[in-house]
Amino acid sequence: MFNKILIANRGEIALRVIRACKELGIKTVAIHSTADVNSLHVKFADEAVCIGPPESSKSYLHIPSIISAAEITGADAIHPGYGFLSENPSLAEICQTCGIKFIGPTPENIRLMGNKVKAKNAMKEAGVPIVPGSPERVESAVEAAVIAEKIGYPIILKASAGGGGRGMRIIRKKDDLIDTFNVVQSEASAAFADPHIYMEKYIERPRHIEFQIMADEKGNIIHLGERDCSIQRRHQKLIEESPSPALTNKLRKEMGECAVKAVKSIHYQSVGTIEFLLDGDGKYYFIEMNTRIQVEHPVTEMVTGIDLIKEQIRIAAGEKLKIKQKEVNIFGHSIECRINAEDPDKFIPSPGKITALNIPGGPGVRVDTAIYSEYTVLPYYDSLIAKLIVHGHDREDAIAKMNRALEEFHVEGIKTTITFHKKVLSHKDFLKGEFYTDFIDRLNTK
Amino acid sequence: MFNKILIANRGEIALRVIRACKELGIKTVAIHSTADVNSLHVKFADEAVCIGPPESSKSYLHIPSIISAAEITGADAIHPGYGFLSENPSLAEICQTCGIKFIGPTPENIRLMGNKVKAKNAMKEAGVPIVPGSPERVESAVEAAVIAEKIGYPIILKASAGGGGRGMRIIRKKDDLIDTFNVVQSEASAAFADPHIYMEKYIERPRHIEFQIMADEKGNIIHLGERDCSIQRRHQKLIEESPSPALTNKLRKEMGECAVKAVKSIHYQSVGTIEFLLDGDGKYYFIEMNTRIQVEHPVTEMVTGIDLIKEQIRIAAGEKLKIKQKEVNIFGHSIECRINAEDPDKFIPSPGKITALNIPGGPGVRVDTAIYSEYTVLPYYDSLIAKLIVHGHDREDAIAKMNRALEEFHVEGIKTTITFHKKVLSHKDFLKGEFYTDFIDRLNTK
Amino acid sequence: MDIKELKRLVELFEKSNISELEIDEKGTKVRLRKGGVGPSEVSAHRHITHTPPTPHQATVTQTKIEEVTAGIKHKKVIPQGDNYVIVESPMVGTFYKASSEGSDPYVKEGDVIEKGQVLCIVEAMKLMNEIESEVRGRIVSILIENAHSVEFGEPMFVIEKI
Amino acid sequence: MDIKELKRLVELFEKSNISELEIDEKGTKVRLRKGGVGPSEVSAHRHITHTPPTPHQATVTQTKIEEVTAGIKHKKVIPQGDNYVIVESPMVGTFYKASSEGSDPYVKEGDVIEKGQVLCIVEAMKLMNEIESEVRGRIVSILIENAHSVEFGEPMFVIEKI
Repeated sequence: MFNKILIANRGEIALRVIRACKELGIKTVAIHSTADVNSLHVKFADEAVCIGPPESSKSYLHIPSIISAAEITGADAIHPGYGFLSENPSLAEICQTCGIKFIGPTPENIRLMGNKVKAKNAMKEAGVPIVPGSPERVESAVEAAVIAEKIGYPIILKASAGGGGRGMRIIRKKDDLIDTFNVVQSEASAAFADPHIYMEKYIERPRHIEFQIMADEKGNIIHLGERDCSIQRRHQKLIEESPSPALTNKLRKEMGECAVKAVKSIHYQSVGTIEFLLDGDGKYYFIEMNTRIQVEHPVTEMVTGIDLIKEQIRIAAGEKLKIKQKEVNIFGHSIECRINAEDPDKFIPSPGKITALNIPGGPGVRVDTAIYSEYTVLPYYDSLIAKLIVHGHDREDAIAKMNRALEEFHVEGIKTTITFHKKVLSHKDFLKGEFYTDFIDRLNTK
Repeated sequence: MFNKILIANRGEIALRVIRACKELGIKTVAIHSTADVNSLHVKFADEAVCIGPPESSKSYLHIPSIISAAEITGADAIHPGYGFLSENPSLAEICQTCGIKFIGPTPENIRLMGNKVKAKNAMKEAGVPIVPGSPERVESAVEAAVIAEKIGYPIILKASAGGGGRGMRIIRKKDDLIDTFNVVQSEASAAFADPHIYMEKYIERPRHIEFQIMADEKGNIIHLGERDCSIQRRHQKLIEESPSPALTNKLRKEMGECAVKAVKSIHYQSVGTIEFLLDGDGKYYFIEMNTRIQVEHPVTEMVTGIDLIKEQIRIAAGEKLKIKQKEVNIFGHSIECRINAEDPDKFIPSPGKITALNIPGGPGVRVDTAIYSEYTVLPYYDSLIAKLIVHGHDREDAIAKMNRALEEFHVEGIKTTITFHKKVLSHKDFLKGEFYTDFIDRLNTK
Repeated sequence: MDIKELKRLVELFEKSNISELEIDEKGTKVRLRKGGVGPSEVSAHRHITHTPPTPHQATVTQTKIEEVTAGIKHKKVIPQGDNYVIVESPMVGTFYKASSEGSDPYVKEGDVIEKGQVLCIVEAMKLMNEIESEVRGRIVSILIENAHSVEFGEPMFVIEKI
Repeated sequence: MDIKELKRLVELFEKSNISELEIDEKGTKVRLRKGGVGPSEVSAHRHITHTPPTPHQATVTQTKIEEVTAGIKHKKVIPQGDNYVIVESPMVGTFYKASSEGSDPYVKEGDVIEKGQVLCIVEAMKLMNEIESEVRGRIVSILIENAHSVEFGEPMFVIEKI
């Protein structure tokens, strides 16, 4: 096992890793920018090193400073957390060169899954379903019609140069294809000065379902069930839960085995997540893989009783997985609300000093946070200030717990998304478990 | 189910009950003294009523005020918490008269188990082992010798009028009996002006093991395993854990069945606790029953996943127990440290304003508390300010979690027992699980 | 209000034992306060910082008031000073103006009352507790409505000593 | 209210024992307060509240210092004033006084140095970064020992400008 781990991160995830290390008897080194000198990760680590000014590019993203900090403190491993350098293959590579263990997958794993096209191709080869579509460019309406026939309607046409919802059109039946194709093509020319378009199967009312996997360096791989992360705004997850109200045991088993197959095919090592889109017919499609620990990992910890950070560290230390797939059990239901320092209506960041704070407690409530009363939320970094996680007997119980915990959660001096979460938690579609990735758009347009 | 519950208590247990009510969708009424107007139980309840001045006898112990508060707010049930009126048969009786449900056992249950002599006799009749001893008075050394022969050495002689460890003598063999008997008798005459003495079997290196039971109004009774509360100072528990490191599965089953037999014999209804002394040979003796929820109930909740307060409320509402004995499973290990506003060496109360506060969080950590930064710990009431509870895979993991949580727990402005707990948690006998009710006395004399 | 008027007001205020005075007359607002701004401001401020807003703020406002002894949930002004006696409820219960429905109330605003005269009844657990005046004086205001509940320490009457 | 009136008002206020005065007249608002104890007390107090003592206070004292920019873990006194220039480490790494073991140090205390002269080396990831002086001056003190680590922003030299 490692003697000393440097945590190349800040905020709640840095504190989360420090807690795991303390419980494992491993010494910790916090790094920080000059702005973060009063942060809890700095206070609770065994050692702390200031590595740069507030700007992330010169501190938390600056590899030479991080490696240098590891060298002067004698750390034998680096935990990257999430965000920042956690999916940067260079850091993983430089760690190898310097004889410091990177607590995560191999540089090759990161590089492959970091490239969307290569990742999809690798998954396709491994027999993992991906969203059916055309090659990168469809030349004509006729070609489009042929492909559409193969993948089935509805389809979506997208301008290759487009983005952010512009230059996109859904086609539900063959008759509309040629006209719409021409419209999108001219739109694309006009808007992006590039007439090229491609097409994909259009997934109606998709849910974002991701599977947590753990793979050791000896080729043992298991999955720990899914997380439903469909409540998201502009691809930012806001509420996650496990298990998903949309999965049957049969589908869970099938998708889980598919996720294991996916990571096996690339000889993945460490914890990681396979993300799928799930449609209303129980068909699922690989979208991407996260080669790191995720913000929402606690919901899986709550329902499986497995500490993912400790497992990640053990795997990096070369230990064999102690648990087998058939020993993984899901108990009850867990929900996480991400509390952001943001305006709850417009989601505009709201940094500033916290003048009063009450953090919820009691049975079934877990809070992962690095804030405290009088702490100043800095404008330089992510607006996530706390993760409120509950565990209940079933989904209804978990929702009741989340409601009472949200009521107890008071942060004054800055705006937070607490009121937003209260709104979602009382929405009838959420209560029924019938929600899709467009839930928040629909909520806001109503 | 109840519509509105009045909580006849304060501090963390009042908040604990409010949380359970919120999750069950029941409205709550907090009562408070004038000194407690800024307490969290007042802030988080749906309604709050000031019932008297700071002195408990005129507020939290004043039955007419409590009943009056229930009447003016239309509460249909009263939860007494622990301490205060929780084991007062009059409150239970008056509630019956006023048509308010007392959330606890019947007045008869409380009265019987509240009388030590009657309780022991009832248990003896039911076939529950009690500490063997003499009648209330032993007249002569000869009579003492006859009784000692029956119950076996070692025995302990106690002055009937004595107390607090004075006028007590342990006798290990027959030869010493007559001399010692005469010594104790003269000591008793001299010290207490009362020569009467009685005797009991002396339990060497006893552990305090208590079983949590749940009994509905339909006669269904189950136990939820034990709590080891041997770490106590002058009969005040300081650290509790479940399961006990001293119990085998076989002994747990046997003692659990005995506890169920005990409560069955008195037709007990509600949650409750049977306390045993356990000696080094696996022999156990009933000492008393607590006819209420206990401070240390969370450790049982953590290892069974059962919410004891909710179950207590459901039982009072006439619901049948949903869980059967064979469905009760113990997962992992839980420890609770009672954080008191006391000097950690001398245990002298340390009321005052909390000037800074950091409450631990993260996985496996639960904190039940009603304090907040700038809260003033009042001199009028109990010094318990927080319960720090952890849950780990096994005892070692739980201890590691408790250590790191204690490190994160900072309370400034007053003295607390946090440093005391750190000392216990690193003591070799505690780590080995080899400790008895004299642990703290030995710790302090070393 | 000119400066002379204001000066007289300040003098009056200083001599009085009033601690705070606020006047709002025809668009002119004057606010005076005595003593210890610091501490009282601090405590006011602190009060905010460590008092998370509560779900029952609207229904039980009495718990939000600074004065710990008084559950002032009514909007009536309570005059302060040695001349005034506030009669607080000695128990939690129900306030009754009269001995029974239909009877005349024990006292009305403006009444002159004797020491020992019954002011009202506070009922707790079916016991009718007669509350007597401890002073001779005039009833300035009755703060609780008939058959409404009172908490311990809640002001019920303001009596001007005479 | 003109400035003269205001002046008289202030005088009145100063002489009185009123601690706070607020006037809102026809859109003109005046608010006077004495002392200003309140705010400073509050903030001083707050500072204490949010800094839980840390387990590594002894080893990493630099994180406890008020000055955010300087990781002052050494006991040497750092003189302040326009005359002095503090040379801080631009990166985290290892401090070397000389270009190699056995060589003479780049500078010693008391040395007069030119602008652009190399003061030391900070090694990070095997890269030897020469740190140059930005001013002409005299080395008052060298704050780091040879081959010891420096953090970003940590003071290394005090130079007196000449």
